[in-house]
Amino acid sequence: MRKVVIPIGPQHPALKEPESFNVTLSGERIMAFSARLGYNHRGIEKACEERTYLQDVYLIERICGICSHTHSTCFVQAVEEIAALEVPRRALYIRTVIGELERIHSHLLWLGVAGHEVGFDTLLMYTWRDREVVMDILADVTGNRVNYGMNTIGGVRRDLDAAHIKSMLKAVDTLEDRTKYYIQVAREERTLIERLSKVGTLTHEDAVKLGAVGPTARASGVDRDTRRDDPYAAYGELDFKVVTDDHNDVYGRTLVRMGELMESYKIIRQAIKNMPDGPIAIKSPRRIPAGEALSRYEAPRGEDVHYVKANGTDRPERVKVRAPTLANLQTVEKMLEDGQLADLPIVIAAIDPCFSCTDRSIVVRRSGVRSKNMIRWEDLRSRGIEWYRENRGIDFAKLNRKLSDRMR
Amino acid sequence: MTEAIVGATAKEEAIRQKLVERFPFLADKVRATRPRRIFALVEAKDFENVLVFAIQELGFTILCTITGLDDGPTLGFVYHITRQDGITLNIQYDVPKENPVINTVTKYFPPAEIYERELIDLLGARVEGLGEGVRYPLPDDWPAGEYPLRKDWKKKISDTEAENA
Amino acid sequence: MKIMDKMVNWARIKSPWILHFNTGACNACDIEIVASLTPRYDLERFGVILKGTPRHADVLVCSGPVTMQIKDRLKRIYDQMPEPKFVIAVGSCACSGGVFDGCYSVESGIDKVLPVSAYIPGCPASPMAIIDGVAKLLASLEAKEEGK
Amino acid sequence: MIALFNMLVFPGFLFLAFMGLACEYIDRKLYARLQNRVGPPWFQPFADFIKLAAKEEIIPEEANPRMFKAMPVFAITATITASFYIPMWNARALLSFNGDLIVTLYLLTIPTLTYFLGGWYSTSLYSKIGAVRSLTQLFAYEVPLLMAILSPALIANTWSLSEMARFYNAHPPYLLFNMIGFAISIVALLGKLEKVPFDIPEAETEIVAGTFTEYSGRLLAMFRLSIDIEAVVGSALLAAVYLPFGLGIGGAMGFGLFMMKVLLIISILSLSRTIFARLRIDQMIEFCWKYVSPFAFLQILISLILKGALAR
Repeated sequence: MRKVVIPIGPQHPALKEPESFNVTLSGERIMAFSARLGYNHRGIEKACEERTYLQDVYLIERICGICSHTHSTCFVQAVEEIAALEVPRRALYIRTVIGELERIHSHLLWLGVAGHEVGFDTLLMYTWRDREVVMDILADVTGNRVNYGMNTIGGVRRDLDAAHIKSMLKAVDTLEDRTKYYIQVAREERTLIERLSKVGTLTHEDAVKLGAVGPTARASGVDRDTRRDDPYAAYGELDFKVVTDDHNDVYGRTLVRMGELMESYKIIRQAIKNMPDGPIAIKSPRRIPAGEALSRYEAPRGEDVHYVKANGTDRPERVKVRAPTLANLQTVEKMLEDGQLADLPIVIAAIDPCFSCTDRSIVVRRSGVRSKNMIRWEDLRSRGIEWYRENRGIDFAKLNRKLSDRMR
Repeated sequence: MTEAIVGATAKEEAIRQKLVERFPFLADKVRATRPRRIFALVEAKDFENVLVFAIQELGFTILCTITGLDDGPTLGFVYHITRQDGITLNIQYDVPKENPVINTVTKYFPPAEIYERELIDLLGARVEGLGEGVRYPLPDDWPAGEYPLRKDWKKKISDTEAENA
Repeated sequence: MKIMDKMVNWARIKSPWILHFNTGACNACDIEIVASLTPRYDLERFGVILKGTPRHADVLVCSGPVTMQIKDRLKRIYDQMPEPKFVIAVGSCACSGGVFDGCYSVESGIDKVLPVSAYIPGCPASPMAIIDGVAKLLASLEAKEEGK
Repeated sequence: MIALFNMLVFPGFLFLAFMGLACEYIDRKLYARLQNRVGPPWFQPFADFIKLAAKEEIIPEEANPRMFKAMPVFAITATITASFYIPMWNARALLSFNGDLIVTLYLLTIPTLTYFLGGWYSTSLYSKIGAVRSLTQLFAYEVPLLMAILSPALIANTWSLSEMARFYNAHPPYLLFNMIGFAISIVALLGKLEKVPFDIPEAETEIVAGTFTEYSGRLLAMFRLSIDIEAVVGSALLAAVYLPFGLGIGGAMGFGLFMMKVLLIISILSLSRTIFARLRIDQMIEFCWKYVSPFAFLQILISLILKGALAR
């Protein structure tokens, strides 16, 4: 069979984000798979070194749209650890509640996208309709549907009053029986099970060896959860079960994520029930004393690691962000071995990739005068066409002529 | 973290003891800042056996990530490794900036490859033993010899403006 | 042939097919774009369908500051779209580079690379804002047609 | 002249085009309502068609322009000629001769071949894969469809659709024996029209738009119209073969009854679009050969036994 190399991405309906994969196919079988990342490379780590700590909280929150609270909490915890700030317990509880709400909306989002990848659009429509319930709660508690801006160094910026708590509990109840319905659908819908099971298998040993994290690892029986192993915020005082599964495939990951949804509801109820009173933030010094800290957070996709090094000034010396998708991405190659082209989108979606986290790395402020000059549209087009003639051997010029004489 | 103020607990002390007993020169270089966090500063030449010791005897089998630092004359590399019960050991060693050569740890941690590629791209480190691979995270047409993470590296104006300046 | 033009223009306004392209965004805006297609906001009421290939699409919806690497792909996608085509920049990153403005690897805004017809600010632009943006783009088409 | 009028306007091109677009609207609206979305306004398919017709069409460089342009035209003409043999509401179809059943089925497979050739000639990677997939899928559902439709013909021992309809109209109890055939041909129609459980050739998330990736403008409009008309003609065929009661009434009542039957089949199709996920190509073929074909054999067996019993 002649081998065919299929470029998937950076613009592809299955991938909501730009990353490009080159898949070598013979017939429908996947032979080789290579990923080319860096399309989302906006460079945040170096930008953090240009900004003060408070500005950094604003910037770090925009690393990723779905797990913005994850990154901001992780960063803020590291800074508080260096400055040895005594964060009030109520702030810790509020952070935990917002973190779990974010996990709920992220998992529901993933369930819908998984349904869409498999051609089951009704699941997308239903799960995203129920996700609006969580988004409304987050909107009226934190003021914004995404990028909540809840965290500040030394605590939280908004408090939960009785009205918020009442509406939150009501929302959690409605979501709980919706999730039970989805678990039942995942267990009974023949075509969905057919498309998810025995796809993208990752054995237990591979998961450990390749360093998979989060639901991808837990679906292969790896019992690791940063909330329990290395408790932060209020997780030390809450009891919850770590959901694992031994299907080792996409179906297992679906069940793990839905199990985690049920756990999140339990955590939110516990956290609200024994939420202590008291202040929600303390004043933090502008200059953070020299020191370094590593903080780990269980993001919906896996373990998120922030390393912050302070040098006594009001700007961090170094900020390193390792997103969970970077770890999980190494396992995709193993999962796709002798898979089928039809399974590629669902396998990639199964690790719930968030390439905005993965490519954040380095950027520097532009030196010199900020000159704003528009580039003439034709130069851009011709420059693009040149680049494509030498690099890819595709001559757009003929196409251009056809287009231009039609336009006349 | 309320316990942060209390300082390290017994377990961290035990690990610290084992490390110092095995590598006497580490005596004042290993400190446990808070529960489940141990920072160690080692010489570049001893890094390999400290790492092997940590993996085999102390059970740090999971690599979180590798951080590259630019401390002026030298480039620092911090290896964050952790284990099942959450204790994280961060081993740092420095390499002179002139020839920033480190050897790969993909033998012990296969996923380290992508972190090392990131160091190559952004800090200009040269990693021995790392095969050819896809470039991450800088674009292909990125001018060679430019390492954005270095403190002295300032951004020139972007190439589209350069064309028209 | 006046009626034909009027009918064609009516058809163009009533069925804008969109193609979504994430040029380096933090995917908050992309989620909101897809969210605006789901039951609560449902852009299909205006005949908007999310299409996979540039050949079928009329409106290119971009979100995110254009990173260096993706700039060529964006131009290529724009070239591949058949003629009456428009571009909508969703989110403050797409409008002006947003929080990443001035970074070396970022072009700070779609309008540096493509002619943009509608800007939707917001970080992320909420589904209501996206629907409002699409409706305004369609209205501007009508006005332009009458104006001619 | 009358024949020309019939050909072009009434049961012919214009009527089918409008009915195709109307059925597309019903399909999309039902699909949206089932997902409790509001769904498109009634004129949406017409607006889509006019907009696409007015759009500029780009023909890929390496593609062979003549074949690329010819494929949509073949698809539409094949489906419309197929509709002349189907007795829609009056007992006799426009043209009918002994053996028009085979011709109709043959004409209804031509569009799938045009998708294959269209995809193959547009030389884009995605459309090539989509083209190959639509052919593999053709083999899976074509055999059960043929068997399912031939078994009623066996009982009525005629190869012409119109006589078959008259035969079943005369004594309806035999219809009950064909119900298995009805179920099988619904499944096969799903495959033919590439509706969700079997829309593998143009799987949106895997291979962008399959065979139609490179099509745009007028050509795409014609292809979409041919799919809509094929949906109407397919369900009309099923209605004529399996639910031929009340064919003789003619006039407004007959027309209304025919519309009812077609709407019933169209809503079954869109219902299946909502509740099923898309199967992989190997699962689809396995499903067709493991479950659908044995039932088709069973159906033929039943009709043979019935024919034997009837003959005495």
